[in-house]
Amino acid sequence: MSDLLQVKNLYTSFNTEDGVVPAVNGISFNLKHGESLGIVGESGCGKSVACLSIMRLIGHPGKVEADEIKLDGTELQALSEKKMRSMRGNDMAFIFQEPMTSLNPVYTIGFQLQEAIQLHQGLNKEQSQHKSIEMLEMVGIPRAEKVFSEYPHSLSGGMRQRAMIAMALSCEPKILFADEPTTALDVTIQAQILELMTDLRQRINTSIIFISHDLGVISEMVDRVIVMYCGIIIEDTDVRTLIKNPRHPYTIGLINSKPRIDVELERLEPISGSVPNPLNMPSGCPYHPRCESAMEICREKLPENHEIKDGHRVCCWLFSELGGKIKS
Amino acid sequence: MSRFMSRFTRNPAKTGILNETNNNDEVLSPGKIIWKRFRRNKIAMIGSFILLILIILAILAPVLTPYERDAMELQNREEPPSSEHLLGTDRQGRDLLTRVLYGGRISLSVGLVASSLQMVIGVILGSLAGYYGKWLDTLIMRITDMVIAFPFLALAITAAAVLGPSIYNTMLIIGFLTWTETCRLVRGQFLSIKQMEYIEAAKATGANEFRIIWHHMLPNALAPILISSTLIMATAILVEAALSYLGLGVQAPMPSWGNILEPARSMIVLMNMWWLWLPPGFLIFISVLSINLVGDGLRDALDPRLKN
Amino acid sequence: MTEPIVKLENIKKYFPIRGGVFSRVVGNIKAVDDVSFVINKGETLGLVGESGCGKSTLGRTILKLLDPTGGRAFYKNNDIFKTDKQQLRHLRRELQIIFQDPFSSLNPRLNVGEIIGESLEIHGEVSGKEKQERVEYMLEVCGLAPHHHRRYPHEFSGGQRQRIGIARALTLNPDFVVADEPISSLDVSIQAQIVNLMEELQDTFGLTYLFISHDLSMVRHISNNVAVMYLGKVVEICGKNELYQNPLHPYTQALLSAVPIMDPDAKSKRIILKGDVPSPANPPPGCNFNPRCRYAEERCRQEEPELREISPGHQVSCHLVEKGVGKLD
Amino acid sequence: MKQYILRRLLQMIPTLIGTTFIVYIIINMAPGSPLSHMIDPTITGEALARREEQLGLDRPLLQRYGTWLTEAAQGNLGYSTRYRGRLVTEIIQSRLLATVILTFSSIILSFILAVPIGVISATRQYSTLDYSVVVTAIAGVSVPVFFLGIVLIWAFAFQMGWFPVGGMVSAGVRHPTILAWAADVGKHLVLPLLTLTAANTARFVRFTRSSMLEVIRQDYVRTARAKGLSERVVIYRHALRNALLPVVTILGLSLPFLFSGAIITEAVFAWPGMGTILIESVSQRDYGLLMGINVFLAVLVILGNLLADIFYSVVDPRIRYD
Repeated sequence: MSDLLQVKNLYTSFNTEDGVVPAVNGISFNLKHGESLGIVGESGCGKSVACLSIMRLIGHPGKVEADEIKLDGTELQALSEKKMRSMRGNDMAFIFQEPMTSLNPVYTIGFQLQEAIQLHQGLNKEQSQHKSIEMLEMVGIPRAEKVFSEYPHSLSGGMRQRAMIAMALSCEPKILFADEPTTALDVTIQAQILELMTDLRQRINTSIIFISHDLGVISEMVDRVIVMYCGIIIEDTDVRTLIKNPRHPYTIGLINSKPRIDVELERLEPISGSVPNPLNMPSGCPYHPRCESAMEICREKLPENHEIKDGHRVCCWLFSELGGKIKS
Repeated sequence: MSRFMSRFTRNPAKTGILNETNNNDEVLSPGKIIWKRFRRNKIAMIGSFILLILIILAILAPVLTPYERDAMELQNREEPPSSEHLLGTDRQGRDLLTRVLYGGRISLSVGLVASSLQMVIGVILGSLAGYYGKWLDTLIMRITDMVIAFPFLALAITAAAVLGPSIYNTMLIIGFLTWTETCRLVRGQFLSIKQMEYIEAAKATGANEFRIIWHHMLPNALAPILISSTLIMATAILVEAALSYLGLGVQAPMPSWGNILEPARSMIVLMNMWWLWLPPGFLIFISVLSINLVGDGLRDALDPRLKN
Repeated sequence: MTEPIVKLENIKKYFPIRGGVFSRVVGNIKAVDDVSFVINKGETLGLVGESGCGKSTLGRTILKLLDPTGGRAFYKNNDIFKTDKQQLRHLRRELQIIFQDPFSSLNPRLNVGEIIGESLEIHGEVSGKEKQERVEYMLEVCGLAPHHHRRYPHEFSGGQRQRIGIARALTLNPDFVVADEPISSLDVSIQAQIVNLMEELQDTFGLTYLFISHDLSMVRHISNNVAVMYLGKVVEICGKNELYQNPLHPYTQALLSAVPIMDPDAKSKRIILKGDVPSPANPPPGCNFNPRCRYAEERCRQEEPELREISPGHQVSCHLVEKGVGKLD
Repeated sequence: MKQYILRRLLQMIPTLIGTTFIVYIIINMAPGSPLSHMIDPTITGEALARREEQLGLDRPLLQRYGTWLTEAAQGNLGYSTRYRGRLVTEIIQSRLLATVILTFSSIILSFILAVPIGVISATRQYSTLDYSVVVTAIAGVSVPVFFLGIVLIWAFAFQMGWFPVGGMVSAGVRHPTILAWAADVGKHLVLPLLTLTAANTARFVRFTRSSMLEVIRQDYVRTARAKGLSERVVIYRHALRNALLPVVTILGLSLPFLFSGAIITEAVFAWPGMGTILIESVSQRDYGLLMGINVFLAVLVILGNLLADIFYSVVDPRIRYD
């Protein structure tokens, strides 16, 4: 499989009154055609910002820089705003976390669906209405024709998220960013939406980047996972390896601190401390103040990426010769 | 150490914490943060500076002026500015600079008193309505609706005419006509603070109503109240000026910026004697502007949502 | 050794709905509708359910932070709902609450010392230096630095703020603590810290918890018994292992199966429920759950099931338990 | 929806009664008898008392208010004492057109100016343009209306001689056609309109800008961008419509301020509207007319609020009042 999306050294920072907040600090990853990639991390780790940066949806006072952001071979950074707009919602679509606030309250569901369809597919009003209703049916909304002319407030959270999914998929995008699409929903509704997304994935040929803080959701939804911490990628591997054989101390800590519904644990093993203040990042590896295996070098230098196995990258000194030497 | 304390033996460090984000010992109280943000706002700082100068000038008026406030020099009436009378003299031969400085005292104090009055009324009614709710809320909100429905300036003019124009009536009228905004604001604040979990926490520890209102709710509602009162003070100065200009506010010989302007209702004065109306008008504008800038700056400093 | 400490009998909490031209009461939202159970001393009862099921309302009602519509709640032998102001104030030392939102639960205008020390002041327990010592001690117990008492809430992270909230609740050395979603707004790695802290404190001070949460995995970890709520009613209650291994109510079964499992090999047999939770203002007749239940029969649509003891310590409210619903597949 | 409007209409009644009652009390606080200014000062005390009895002035306040209210409900706002007993409603009617011309043209003009300025300023927050708009708007609400008025008269009527000093039409001129009349009115209108509009525009700009700032941070605006819509469509279709909803409500609530500005402006420019008669009746102690004008304006304010609310509920689909 060839690469659909290539991101190289992406940096996003926000200029605030209190100083520069580096939200994404030089991440690189690829997404293959038809692949689903998960991005895991705690709040503030930069996972959403990274995706919004790729879509060029970061507004003032954010600043995005990258060596490369290529979609299907096209360098996105070189595109004019106009060209970029024609790709947004068309080649790349986004599903947001909050279904309650992500739809415009003063327009009908149908209007908001048609908008993108008319814009990108050049369909007329009637055709786009037909297509919209078709999309609503596809995402399992009952009485789609009635919902078409309803306003968002009359739908439940789950239904709104379905409508958002319909909107995102209406132009058959090459890549779909799903930013915590089920976090705001109850667990039984989350199950409905996850099943819908799994089902849709089999039916349409779209690559997905699935953002979540929930390793349970991730392990059900994706093929490959990126773990982010403080704006950098600390581990990148397939989902099976990540959960069965995680290598980075943070990933291990994350997995150990989560109780399981299927297994009884005597005691949870939390990661100590908390995420550092983005305005006051620790030197070296951002994880070292919380890391039990931290060494001298971790305090001084940001570790490099180490491919410890085919397709398994870890960003940690424990796996480098240099780090090993200093440890001994 | 009580027995209660000695029960705890285990070391909580295992649970892990204490990687501090703020290692210096400076405690950043909410007040300090607001001040820090306010200080960064250049326009608001300029406003505060001008306001400070105006207040100092008003306070020092007796020291700064060589003339008596009401002293008339009948031989020197309607004199244009000169080295003797820097801003000229009025129709009774009084020194205008003197009157403008004293006028600042009156105008600023009318603004201050009127806005304090509305604040007291608004805060009391608003907190009663917001905290107790139910029929009391309905009653207070109905009264507020009635006062909001007053045609503001028309009623102020009418009341001033009926009660007789004077500085005290001006303060009272403005105070009684402007409290509705504060009342609604405080009520809204109380309603939203009431939903906060820290209020429930206080209840859960057994705090009484008095403590909840005074200790937990009012301090959290204070900042918006102050902002709105600052902005209302600006309005009050404008209303005083308008009433006095119409001859219905502060009465001569007591000078206020508004009533110094009154002669400008005559076309002859307006056309030929700019020094009679330009300086006081300009001072009203500057003082109201600086108060508004301060109020606006405070609002920005307090509402981090608007800053990113 | 299972001595009941809190006993609830038919607790009801309705919120009136107003409408019409004259804002008359036209109906009720039955947030909590006839809930009874017992919590044993030193144990944790997990209360789970989806948003809007009434679990938080129940937690607040039994502490009389909300006025109950009906029923009785006993702490030891005191009827909490029947206390006058003075008695209630006294009871408040024994009954405490930890909140969900670490941001809105701490008064931003007070420093940490004032927040934690307030209860000591209210109850006149200690003052001055002794109060200060107690505050510092509580901070230390909850894993914070004692010298932090001069700081303000905004200087702390979410997890640290939650620790402050816990310290506040425990200052008066209560017996029974309602923990209302104490971890749901925290990051995963912090959740475990807080739960561990709560467990340690339980051992140390002999606390009894009502642990309200929608996180079924965490409830399994921390609880002794678990109650499942749906639309204002308890549909199933029993020991935790019994519940997680042998859920009997169709809703419990669906709820448990809906939780994503962190294991790429586990192919879950998921039960997908139809539709959304009905509005508690207008619950369906018969069993509340019948419109979404795949086993629903005629009887379920007409007759409301009672919470019955099926096996020792396992209560379920379903007409069809004996038919072994859910084990069919 | 119908129910909501009905409820609001019912709620309006006690507000109206309360408002007029307070106004009535205030006006009745006037020292001396209302008749003393109307009638020949040489009249005997006895005759005056008889006259008062005739008019029911000896009855208690509440009773008199009751009578007044009954009359007012039938559209009779009482009699002017100055204009020899002319109906207050008649006098108001004769001056209404002038006020309507001034106020409405100012509201419309300032709205047309303010919305785009507010939107552009909000979309470029922190730019130099935004700062200048903010400061100018604050300055605009800080200028005393009458002072701005006299400065304009001084500059453009006296110094430049471009516009007339005051009034609504040139004195002693007969207009052959409606158009000529309109042209004359238009010339007189420029300065007062400018005065009133400066203040109103500044207020509206501030409302629009802050409302817009709130809205462009909403998730649905980001959704609209993610769909690939152009910035124009995002701002003017998705954001502005939401932002204008609260502006409409504030507009309803700020009617008293709008009238206040109009009263002062009329007084400065001798514009023959309700503001001018209000001030005339103050100096003439015409309490009947004062009462009438206050009540008339109060009703306008209450109706304005009601209309704003109803408009809001119609435009915002989230609000379902039944």
